[in-house]
Parts: sequence; C-alpha cells; structure tokens
Amino acid sequence: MNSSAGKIQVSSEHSVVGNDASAAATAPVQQPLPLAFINGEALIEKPEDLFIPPDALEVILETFEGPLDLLLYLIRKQKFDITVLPIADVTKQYMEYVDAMMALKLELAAEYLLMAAILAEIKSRLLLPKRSDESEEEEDPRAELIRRLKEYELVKQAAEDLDLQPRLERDIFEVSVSTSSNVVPIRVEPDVSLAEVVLAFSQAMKRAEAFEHHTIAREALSTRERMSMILDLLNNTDYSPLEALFTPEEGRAGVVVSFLAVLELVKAQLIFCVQAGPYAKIHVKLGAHEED
Amino acid sequence: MKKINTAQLKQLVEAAIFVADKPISRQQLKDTVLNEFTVADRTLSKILNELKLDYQPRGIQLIEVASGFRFQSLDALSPWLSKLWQESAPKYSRAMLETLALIAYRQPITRGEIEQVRGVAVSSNIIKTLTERGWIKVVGHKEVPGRPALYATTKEFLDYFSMSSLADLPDADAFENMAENSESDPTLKVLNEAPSK
Amino acid sequence: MKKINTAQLKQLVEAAIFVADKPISRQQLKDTVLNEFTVADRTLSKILNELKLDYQPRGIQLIEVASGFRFQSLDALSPWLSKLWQESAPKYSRAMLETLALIAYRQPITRGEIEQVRGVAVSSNIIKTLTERGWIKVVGHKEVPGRPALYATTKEFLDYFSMSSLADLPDADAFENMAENSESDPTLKVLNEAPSK
Repeated sequence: MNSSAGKIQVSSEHSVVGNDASAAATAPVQQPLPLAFINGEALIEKPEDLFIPPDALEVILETFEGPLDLLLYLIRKQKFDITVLPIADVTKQYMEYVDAMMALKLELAAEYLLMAAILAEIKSRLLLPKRSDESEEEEDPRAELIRRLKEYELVKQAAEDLDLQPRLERDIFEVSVSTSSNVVPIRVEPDVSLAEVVLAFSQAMKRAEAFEHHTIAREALSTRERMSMILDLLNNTDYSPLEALFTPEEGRAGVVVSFLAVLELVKAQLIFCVQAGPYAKIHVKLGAHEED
Repeated sequence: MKKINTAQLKQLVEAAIFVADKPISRQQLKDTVLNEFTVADRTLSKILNELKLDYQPRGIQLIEVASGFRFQSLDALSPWLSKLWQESAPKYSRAMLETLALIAYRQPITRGEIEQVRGVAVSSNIIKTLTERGWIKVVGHKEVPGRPALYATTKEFLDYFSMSSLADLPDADAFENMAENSESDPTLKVLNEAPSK
Repeated sequence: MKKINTAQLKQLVEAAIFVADKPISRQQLKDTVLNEFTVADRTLSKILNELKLDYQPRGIQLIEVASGFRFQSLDALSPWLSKLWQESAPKYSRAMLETLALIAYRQPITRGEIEQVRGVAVSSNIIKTLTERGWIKVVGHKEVPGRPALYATTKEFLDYFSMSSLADLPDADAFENMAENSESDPTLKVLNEAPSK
C-alpha cells in the first residue's frame, strides 16, 4: 500500500516518475492554471486532448478507494480549496476518469456512477437562476459534498496515521518468558456445603428402601467412626495391644464406643483378637481368623 | 494476610508480568499472584514505576496498554529482531485501515454508516478479518429498520497498536472538532442526515 | 559488515532472547539478529555473561539450556506464579455427593456397598476425585472374596466441614424434616441455604 500511495503522490506533483507513460498519464487531466476558475463557476478552457496510456492509468485508477477518494485526489492535484469546490471543473475531470475506467473495463462500482449523478445535480442547481422569492436560507448545493469530502479526508489521514502507529509483530514484539519447571496450574476445587452432603445421603437412602433407618442413628455413627479409626491404626502384619485402641481421656463413654467398635469389627471379620492365655494381654490385627 | 517485603514483591510482580501470556492489569495481579498479601495500591504503583525505570536502558521495556502491563522489545530494534521470523508482519489494505479507523473514532458505528463516510461498500471480508483478529466486536444493534450491528474496537486492538486508551489515537482531536462543528452548524446538521444509500 | 557498539549489541541480544519463542543458541543469534554485524565469539560470550549477572537479583533469570539461552522465572516464586494459571474444577455431580455422603455416614464401606445403595455403578473417577481432594481414604480391606477396599472419611473432610468428629454429622432424617418445615418457618430457612465456604 505504501508503493501505491507513493504513485498518487508522485503524479499529483506533476513530476516525471522516470517513465514516459506515467508522466503522460498525468498530462490529460492537468488544467492550465487554477486561476481559470472563479467562484467555482464554470467558464474554463477546454481540456487538452484526452489521451491516457492504459497501463499507467490502470495502476493509478485502481488505487482509489472510491469516488470520494478520486474527488479528493482531483482537488488536491489542482490545489483547489476544498471549501470553494469548483464543481464544474471537478465534475468534468471526474467524468474523464470514470470514462477511462469504463474504457478499461475496470470493475466500476456503482458508487462512482452515483457520485457522477450527484455532481451533475449540484452543477445543474448552481446553474439555475436564484429565485428571489425563496428564503435566503437556501443552502449552497455543494455544502453536503464538501462536508463529506472533509470528513473522508480526515478518515484517510487517520488510517495513514494508524498505519504508522507502532504495532505488534511489525515494530514491537511481545516478550515471552517461560516459567520455571515447578510452576503448575492451580486447580480450584468446588465448594461443597454440609447441607448438600446430608441431602445427598437422605436422597440416596430414600431410593434404597431396603436400608433400615436406625443404622444411621447418631450412636451408631460414632461407633462407625471409631471402626474407621481402629482400622486405620492397625495393620496386616503386626499385632497391636488392645489397650492401644482405648483412650482413657475420653472417659467411660469413649471406652465403650471403642469396645463396641472392636466387637463390630470382629463380627465383620475385619480384625481379629488373640490372647495367649487367661488374663494375658489381648492383641489385635487386621484380617479374619483363619479357620483351621 | 501475609506480608511480603518490597524487594520480593517487586520480583514477584516483575516475574508475573514476564510469564503472563497477555498484558496483565493491576487488578489481575492482585487477584492472582498477590492475593495472599496485603499490598497497598500505592506500593504496587511504586513498584510498577520502578520497574519501568529499571528497564529504560535495556533492550525491552515495560509499558502499559489497554488491558494491562507488558514487556515488549524496543521499537528501534525491530529491523533486526524481525529477522527472527521467516514471515514478515502482515500489511493491511487502505480499505481495512480506513474501516478500522472509522470504527475506532466513531464507535459505536454501523456498517452502513462506515459506507456512507467512505463512499464505497465495505466488504464482508474486512469486517470478518477485523473480527477474527479480535480488534472489533459487535456491541449492540441500532434501533432502526434492519437493526444493523453496531461495531466498536476492543482492548486487543489498543494493545496491538500500543495504546492504553482511545484517547491515544492519533488525530483524536481532529475527529472531535469535526463532530463538534457539524453539530454546532445548523446548515450542516441537516446535511448530516445524508442521503442514505 | 557493519559495526555496532557494545551497549546496542547487548540490548539487541537481550531483546532477541526475550522475544524468541524458543531458547536461542549463540549460532542462531549470529545467523539472525546479528547477521549484519561483525561480532567476535568472545564479545558475545561476554555479553551473555553480563546479562546473566544483570538478572541475578531480579524475578527472572537468564539460563542456558541444551538448545540455547532463555529467560525463566525464579524457582522460589513458583508457588505464587502458579496462580496465574488457576482453573476452577466443575461443581460436584449428584453421584459424587451421594458417594461422599454414603462414605461419611456408613463408613467403613466398600464400593460395592455404595453401589448397592445407589443402585448404579460408582465410577472410578468419583473415588479418585474424592481421594485426591483428601476427603476419603482406604482404611482396610473387607475379608470377602476380592478383598475390596473399605473407604472412610479423613480428618481433612471433618476440617473442611468444620466438624470435630463424625458425631457432628447432622442426623439426616431430622435435617430433612427441618428443611421441609423451614418453608413455612422463616427462622429455619437459613439452614436451607448451603453455608458457603
């Protein structure tokens, strides 16, 4: 895009680009002198013969972003003041370009033809004699077009400036630093409320009607907890003394719970007890009694 | 809340900005790496400023863009650094840049409004490319027949062009003046409701 | 071949290591960013050494790995930096909650027994998730064919739910009655709303 912009620039300054074709291309649309236009009103000399070498023209024409862009180019090239848009003159030049585009069978967007119609309309309104009875507020028919041209020029400038703005991948590069190998993503576990657990339990139990409800009574629970704790304390290989399973600090109730838990575990064949003789110390171990 | 000394805090903030995949904001720093410490806003600002200064003479710089802080290479080194990649940076057409500029300056704006200013149709491809790059997004729909989408630019757009806010756009003043003038001038105001296409 | 002063050279080498996607070797540096300059091996080594020292007190370090040089965050900062990649696990399914509840209320319990109550198979994933969270553990094996594992809840489970022992587990029937009544009794309504952690 820089190169094409450059081309417009060069031809608008009427300088020779170094090849005859492009120099010639600028010739036909040149007007003798800006002085020839007064008030934008009409009387001008006939343009010089229109000869546009197709190759060169095509390059120029294709760089236009639309009718407003083309109009701006024509205005800037002739150093016209946008605010006193010499409509007849610009219209004529515009039509020359549009004709050239058609001749070259360039894809001619409808917008170019629409602009031609707008220009023709403005021109004809300017030619009409002013009616005295009409209010003085009648606006200059060129005003809207001038506003649009100014606005488009601003956008064009903004686009060029945006392109100059330092940008990633072209002018600046993002820094990437790796983490040391012991950085691992942290997983946040979901929150669970106790109410959810309790409800889940009663729902599961409701579905399984086979289960008797008394098994979930509070007392059974602490026995069951003690059963888990005892299983956790014991292992498969070594015997532990039975009294290691009791915590005197818990008082009588605690000892009873532990004793019940041991009985339950023996009944469930999860642990077994051995006693060397009467009144000897009882030892416990994980696993069931082996039947002899 | 634990405390952390300023030297460690600075190392942590520095490393976090370096290893984060995207620019990281003050708030994100507080919500992640700093969340178990009590760090005053002033302290954090001071640290960020110090880091900026620390890197001033170096080959990379700490800068603040729209979505936060990032380290980036020195602008001046780009001719050599670009040799690290086989492909050259993408170039954007005038049509694309003009469309992007209009969305940036006039947001929220419809495609029809862009076409009106540019005087030509905006190809769907341009809108698609800009959307895919994450530079523009639909922020709503205009309550007119057809309910056309309203486009605006994103933080990623500002990040990409090294800006921290829309106020950093070049020519922002010119656009503002243009908008003001057309509003204060009654003749032009009527003309503003331009013949729609 | 052009010359470049050492300060600029250092900036360039530093920035190149920073912006490269992978570790970069001495040779790669010479072939890319440095390819239009005459840089002696000794100079390059000196620069790399200097850079290593420059970053010693900082939050990131220049290190040399098999394929070249790269910057990486300080080991000691990892516990906090990890938070940059924080992800939330999905909420627990009903199957997960029921399994947990059954283990809590009926421990020690085998997987088969849970399946018997629930009427459906308990996926290994559920057991794995609850075990990894540290809420359940194997406390023994039931002496039946196959010696299935017996599951029980852990101390962490009690801690999480602020209970000092399983005796604090609410009586499920009573709890449900309360929940039902609370619809008419505003004072109990609070119980319905799960205590958020």
